[in-house]
Amino acid sequence: MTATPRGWVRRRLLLGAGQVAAVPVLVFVLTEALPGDAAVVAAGDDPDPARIAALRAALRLDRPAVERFADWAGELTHGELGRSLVGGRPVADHLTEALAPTLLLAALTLTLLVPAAVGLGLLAARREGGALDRAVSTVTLAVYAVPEFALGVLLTAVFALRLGWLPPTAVGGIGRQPAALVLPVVVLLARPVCSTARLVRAGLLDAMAAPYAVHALRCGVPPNRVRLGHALPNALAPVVQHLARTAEWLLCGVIVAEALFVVPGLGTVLLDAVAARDVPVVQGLAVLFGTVTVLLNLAADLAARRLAPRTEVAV
Amino acid sequence: MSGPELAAVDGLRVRVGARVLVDGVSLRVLPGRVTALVGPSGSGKTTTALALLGAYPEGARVSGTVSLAGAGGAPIGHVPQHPGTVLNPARRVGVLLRDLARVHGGGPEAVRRALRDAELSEVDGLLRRYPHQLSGGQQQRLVLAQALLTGARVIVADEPTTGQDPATAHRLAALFRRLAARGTGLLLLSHDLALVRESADEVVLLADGRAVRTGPPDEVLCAPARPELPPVRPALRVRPVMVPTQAAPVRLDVTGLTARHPGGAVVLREVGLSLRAGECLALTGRTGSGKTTLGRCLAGLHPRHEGTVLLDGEPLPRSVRRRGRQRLAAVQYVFQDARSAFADHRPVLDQVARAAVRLRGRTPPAAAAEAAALLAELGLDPAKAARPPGGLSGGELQRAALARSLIVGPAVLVCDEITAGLDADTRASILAHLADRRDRAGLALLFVSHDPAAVDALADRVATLADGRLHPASAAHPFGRQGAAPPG
Amino acid sequence: SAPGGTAAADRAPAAATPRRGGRLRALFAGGGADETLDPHRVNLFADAARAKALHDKLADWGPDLAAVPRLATGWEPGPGLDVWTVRLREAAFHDGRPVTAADVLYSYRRIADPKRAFRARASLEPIDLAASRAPDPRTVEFRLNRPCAEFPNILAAFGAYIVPEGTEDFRAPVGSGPFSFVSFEPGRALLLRRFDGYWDGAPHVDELEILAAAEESARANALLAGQAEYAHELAPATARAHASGGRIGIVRLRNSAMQGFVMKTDRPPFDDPRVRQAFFHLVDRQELVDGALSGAGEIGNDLFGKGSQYYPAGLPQRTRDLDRARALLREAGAEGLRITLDTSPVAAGLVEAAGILKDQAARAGLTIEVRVGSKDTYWKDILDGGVLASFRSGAMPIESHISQRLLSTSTTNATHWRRPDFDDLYTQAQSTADPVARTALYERMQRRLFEEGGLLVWGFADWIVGHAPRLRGVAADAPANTLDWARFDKVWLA
Amino acid sequence: MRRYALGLALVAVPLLLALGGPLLVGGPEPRGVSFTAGGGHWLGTDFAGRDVLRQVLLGGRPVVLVAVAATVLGYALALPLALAAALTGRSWVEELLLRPLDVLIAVPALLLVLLVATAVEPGPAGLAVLVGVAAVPDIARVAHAAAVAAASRPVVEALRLHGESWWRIAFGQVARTIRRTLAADAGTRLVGALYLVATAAFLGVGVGPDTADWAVMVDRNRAGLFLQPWAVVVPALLVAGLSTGTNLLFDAALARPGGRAPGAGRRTPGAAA
Ligand SMILES: Nc1ncnc2c1ncn2[C@@H]1O[C@H](COP(=O)(O)OP(=O)(O)OP(=O)(O)O)[C@@H](O)[C@H]1O
Ligand SMILES: Nc1ncnc2c1ncn2[C@@H]1O[C@H](COP(=O)(O)OP(=O)(O)OP(=O)(O)O)[C@@H](O)[C@H]1O
Ligand SMILES: [Mg+2]
Ligand SMILES: [Mg+2]
Repeated sequence: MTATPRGWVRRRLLLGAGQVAAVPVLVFVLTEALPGDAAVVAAGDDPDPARIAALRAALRLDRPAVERFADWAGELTHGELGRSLVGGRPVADHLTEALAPTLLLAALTLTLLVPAAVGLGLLAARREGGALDRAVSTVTLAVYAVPEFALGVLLTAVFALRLGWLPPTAVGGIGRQPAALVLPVVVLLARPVCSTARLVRAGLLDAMAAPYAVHALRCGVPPNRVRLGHALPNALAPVVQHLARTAEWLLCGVIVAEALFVVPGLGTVLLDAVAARDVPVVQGLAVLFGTVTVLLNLAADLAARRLAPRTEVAV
Repeated sequence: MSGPELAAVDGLRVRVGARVLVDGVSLRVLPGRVTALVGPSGSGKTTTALALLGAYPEGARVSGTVSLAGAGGAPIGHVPQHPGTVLNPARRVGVLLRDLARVHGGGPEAVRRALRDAELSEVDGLLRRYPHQLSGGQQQRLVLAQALLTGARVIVADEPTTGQDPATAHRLAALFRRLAARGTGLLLLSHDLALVRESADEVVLLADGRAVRTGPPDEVLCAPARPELPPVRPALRVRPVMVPTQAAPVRLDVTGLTARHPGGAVVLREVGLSLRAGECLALTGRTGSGKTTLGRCLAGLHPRHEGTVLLDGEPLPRSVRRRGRQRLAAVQYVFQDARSAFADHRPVLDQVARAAVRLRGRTPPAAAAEAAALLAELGLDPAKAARPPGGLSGGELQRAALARSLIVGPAVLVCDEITAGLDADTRASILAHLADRRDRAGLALLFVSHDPAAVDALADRVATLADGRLHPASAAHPFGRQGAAPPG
Repeated sequence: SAPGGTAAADRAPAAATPRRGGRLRALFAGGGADETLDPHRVNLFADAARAKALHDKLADWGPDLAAVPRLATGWEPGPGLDVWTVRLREAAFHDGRPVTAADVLYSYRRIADPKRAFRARASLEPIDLAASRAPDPRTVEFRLNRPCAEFPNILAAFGAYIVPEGTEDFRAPVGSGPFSFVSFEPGRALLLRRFDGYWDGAPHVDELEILAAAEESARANALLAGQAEYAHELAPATARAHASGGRIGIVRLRNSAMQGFVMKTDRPPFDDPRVRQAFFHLVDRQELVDGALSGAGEIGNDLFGKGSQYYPAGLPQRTRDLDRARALLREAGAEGLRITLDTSPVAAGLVEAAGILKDQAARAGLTIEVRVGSKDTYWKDILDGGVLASFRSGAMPIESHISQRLLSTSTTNATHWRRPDFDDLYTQAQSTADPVARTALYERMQRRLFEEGGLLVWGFADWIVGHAPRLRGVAADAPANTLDWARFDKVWLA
Repeated sequence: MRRYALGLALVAVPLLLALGGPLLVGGPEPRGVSFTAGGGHWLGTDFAGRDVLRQVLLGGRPVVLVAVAATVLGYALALPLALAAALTGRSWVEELLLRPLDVLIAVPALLLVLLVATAVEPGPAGLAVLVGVAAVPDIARVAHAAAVAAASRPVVEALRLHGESWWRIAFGQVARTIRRTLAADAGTRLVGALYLVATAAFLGVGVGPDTADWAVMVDRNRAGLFLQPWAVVVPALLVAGLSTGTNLLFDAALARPGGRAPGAGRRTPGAAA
């Protein structure tokens, strides 16, 4: 890469701003493409045409799409995210309300995910094809193959209902029973742990086989230190990218877990908003997600560059 | 001052398939003594040495005993033949060294000492660099520094001076003596007989995997019938008079070439040179003076440079990517580190042949045949070349790398230290081959080398790189000015 | 019949002496972060439950969907059935103000305001609110646009709640209901306190908390683990799994949701009554109930409102008769027909039912192609689109069903059943004072629908409510949306 | 080959069922009550009162096809992109190739599938395409991150110098060097794709919520987990077998002989420790 890191970051931030701008447009187009609009959905099982028309007028949906988008964008430039079509509450309130639980879940999951995944990866990579490797791989993969909803139902049945160790849901708000976070976090962990650990393992096996790892061992560096200090960094670049995607998945709403354990976070808001054709809310989420993604990707790319310094490839 | 042996190999026999790599070799590493292992390329030096480290070729059947009794469990310092491959590309030099220091209970001071001993203290900003930001010789010395940091009582140095200029090599020899004086036992694998004479107490001469002679240097090296000594002045210096160099057209014309590295460090300043067809310009200079960089610039592998490079009067694109097949074929470069220029998984022979397929439009079979022939000419048994690079010795790989470039019939060839790892005979045959090409096919050679003998043997002119500038040097004392030049 | 009476009757089994106190936590499928407490905006069950805890209607529906007086003590029609005088009982709002005729008129006018497009507006349509008056604070005189014998139904209409005059802000609503407002987090929880001044007797529990949990398994788990005492709308499977365990009580609210298919009677192939009849005969209703409702319900007879007032229980129960169906199809020249059936996961069992009908029709030689549509816009889509579609409806009086769905003027006439003579029968019924004669008229209308209507009613789903064993007095004979459904002022925690 | 045994054993059953299953079933039978065991149904009935065994036999093909198709498509699109980005020395080309994907990323995969699938009724094939495309940015990022180091090795320079074609350099050298990482990613992505389909179905887009599809079955039958576990357990086990098996096969195929790590072509005790 020719660019110096700082210049590179600046350019990336500019590009990122462009992306954040592009996302709502994309999302707006997509939401417009959806059949029906907020009025139709609001009418529900009483789709009296006159009533729908009235609703449409009330929601000012009778104006051309471009105009509506322009208005929204105008408000955005004043830092305004607009108001929800359905309840009329400010979109910002929606987001901030839902953000708290989502952030909590994401933070907890990630802090557990990284050590767990790396640890498992290290274990599996100790001896390729060895009993430990097979055991770790098989178990994690088997768990990986169980979808969140099934896993959630299962864990709840055992730990909440049979044994009664944990509250099964966070109904009424997490504040009341923090223990209710355990199950969702576990469910959220189950699959990323596997996919991440697999990447760690793959990278480690390659790195450990590389001459420099062998040399480090010959120089009397203890094997574990070689794994952690010499091989792992080379293995991490793709892992970091994968972690960024996972983090984003966590931050942009984990619908199943939220529904199962009644943790109304961004995912729920997103789902409701799309279902209700509540365009302003969807747009608000788009902006939020866009920003989160851009920042995460930037961080990931920075880390990746640090971990995989490039030789001067001939341009 | 020889105490109980630190490490010993007894009747070592290493076989891969039908092939016997090492056949009943015995040697001992004694404290305070430097044991040199010499012998023609492919004679089994590296294999023997690695056996000492407990490493063997894939699927090898091994007999004999290796005892590290004296080493007392401490690691054995190892300076491998291809230093480039054993340096972690993702860690900064500083991290690599400090990590070792910490493991072996040393601090920053230990690191500094090791760097000083390994002649690296002058390289500015070394610790912040990544290994790939070092020159070949610097990498080699870096690995040596690592070996020193381990504080090993036994050090195995495999061709530790291939990348070093004579001055540095000389200092390294002194270092080895110092180490020995401190009671370390060294096993030195080298083709550099000067080095061996200077530093070795005992020499084991290998041939075809067998230890043919053992004893003090003078005895072993000066005894009659010494197949592996260089002919004092190869006959091939005699050149047909009918091709006066001056008359030949200018192939390569370089003016105002300035090259820098990402850090912004300028390595070459306003370098200018011109090469006529059938001419050989030898390029010497302290390690780290920018020889490789220059070669890479010409080859289009280092586009970050200004200045013009004309090939037959035509400007040459800066990057290989923008050079068409003709141009790629016309200007070729032989990598300093032959090992890392070959893909691990494919037979070397195929990789050599592939070049002919791509750049000369040969059919695969034809190319394979041609490659085999060429390798044979360079003294490398094609059967060996049918193995992936891991299965070839250092010197064999170097010849393979040369063949890979020669096979495309280049007009200009940049050779980067291609003789460093070769015994005198092999070297002689290679030089002969190059000279032949030069004279018959009018091949223009830029011959980067630290090896005076090779330079005398081949070069028409000699130029020396120092602090980024090119200094024409009288062919008489090509290395004369080096003491003066600041080390790179 | 007095509401208390019916309630008492149903609660016979659990008839221990009510205990006072405690907090009752009730779980409903919430409406997300956009929920409001505006009782006139009710749409979901959760909204209805919240509204009826905070507010009252003039009347409400008894188990048979007949109007039961609430805030109204009674109603008197004028001779032409187009003027109705309603007497209000002595009741007070949570802030102590009495409930007056003015409040009633204000609330109804607010509902009927065209700009707001409230759901209940359609139900109030017969009332001429401009002309209606309040002769004294406890009397309302409603003038109607046309005779309306079923006027009380209007007073019980879904969402027709009475709020204090002038109320616009419902962030901390004041009503006349059994519970008074404490706090509200949209999409999460609503906390209410007992209203001691409630005219129908103060509730037994001190506090009522209505919690939102969209996912059924979440509601079930929360109930099982004692995070709540009442869970609305459980899946039949859950009910069966835990009915015997004794960890929770299961209450099945019969006839809560009509399940069926709508056939567009004005376009091929269903413009031919024989094809419609063929469908009536080819369905195996029990298989549908078993498969789509997993047995939690009872079979229907192609008429709406089983078990409610005016339902012609005398009609023979239809059963599958494939020969008859094939014959009809042959007559209609509709053998081997290919039909697209619209459905959507908008409600439990719809898609399953569609799949089953597909198989059943195949046995009669028909090819049905199931098209799963978006659940968000489904009802709008099938109102005028397609020819055959899954359909369901919550409980409402048969009269409302007809007036909203089966008249030429009906706004949500999904079967496109437009028959002037049928309309006339309806009008006639509305202007018939004598109950007996009116019942006869309803019977005639429904026979007609039974013979050639466009609505294939294959079953009525139970609404399954789960409750903690210590929660007593949960009414069983209370279809969803009737008075005793989700009624928390008469239950208590033992 | 011993090291393939476990993987093969795990993959065999689901794969055979997926391919052969549909051939073994007859026409639809009358429904029973949902979530009942016995009654002529070996594995009981599912949420719609259908015979679970029959659903299992039918439900493999869509799963395998959609998942495999989606993953393959995702890679077919993403890998060349990633490699091109890694191999080009010009950073702006790199940005040009990769940044647009980030816009795609910023729309969460589920939302994307949700929106597009509701807008245009795709059907299984379309859904596979959709899921595949939705995966492109992720794959590209992981592959690129892994490829960058491999692409800047001297070997690649040598190949260029000897006029090797882009495809050979990209796939023969770079992709080959990072094949483990790619395999690990693809192996898990397979399952991811599969359940994205299921979740989409659960949300009412793509395949019908009552289609015979293992992933969908696991979801829709979970209500009856305690009445009739087979309806969930069997398909879940099959999917698990499929994913675990495939990945173990990948591992086995990529394993170095004896799982030993040759140090630059040399065997070393150290590396085996
Ligand atoms: N894995 C292998 N399989 C078969 N033959 C091998 C293998 N590794 C090395 N050899 C052969 O063994 C011989 C000795 O190799 P070795 O590297 O020890 O030679 P060397 O003395 O170090 O030569 P050089 O001076 O060129 O480094 C060479 O001819 C090489 O081709
Ligand atoms: N990527 C890089 N970034 C910064 N500095 C570099 C980089 N590569 C090489 N250098 C420095 O540039 C100088 C010239 O390197 P070069 O490899 O051309 O030396 P050389 O003459 O070939 O040395 P040797 O004889 O040891 O091979 C060295 O001092 C080296 O440290
Ligand atoms: Mg060697
Ligand atoms: Mg060099």
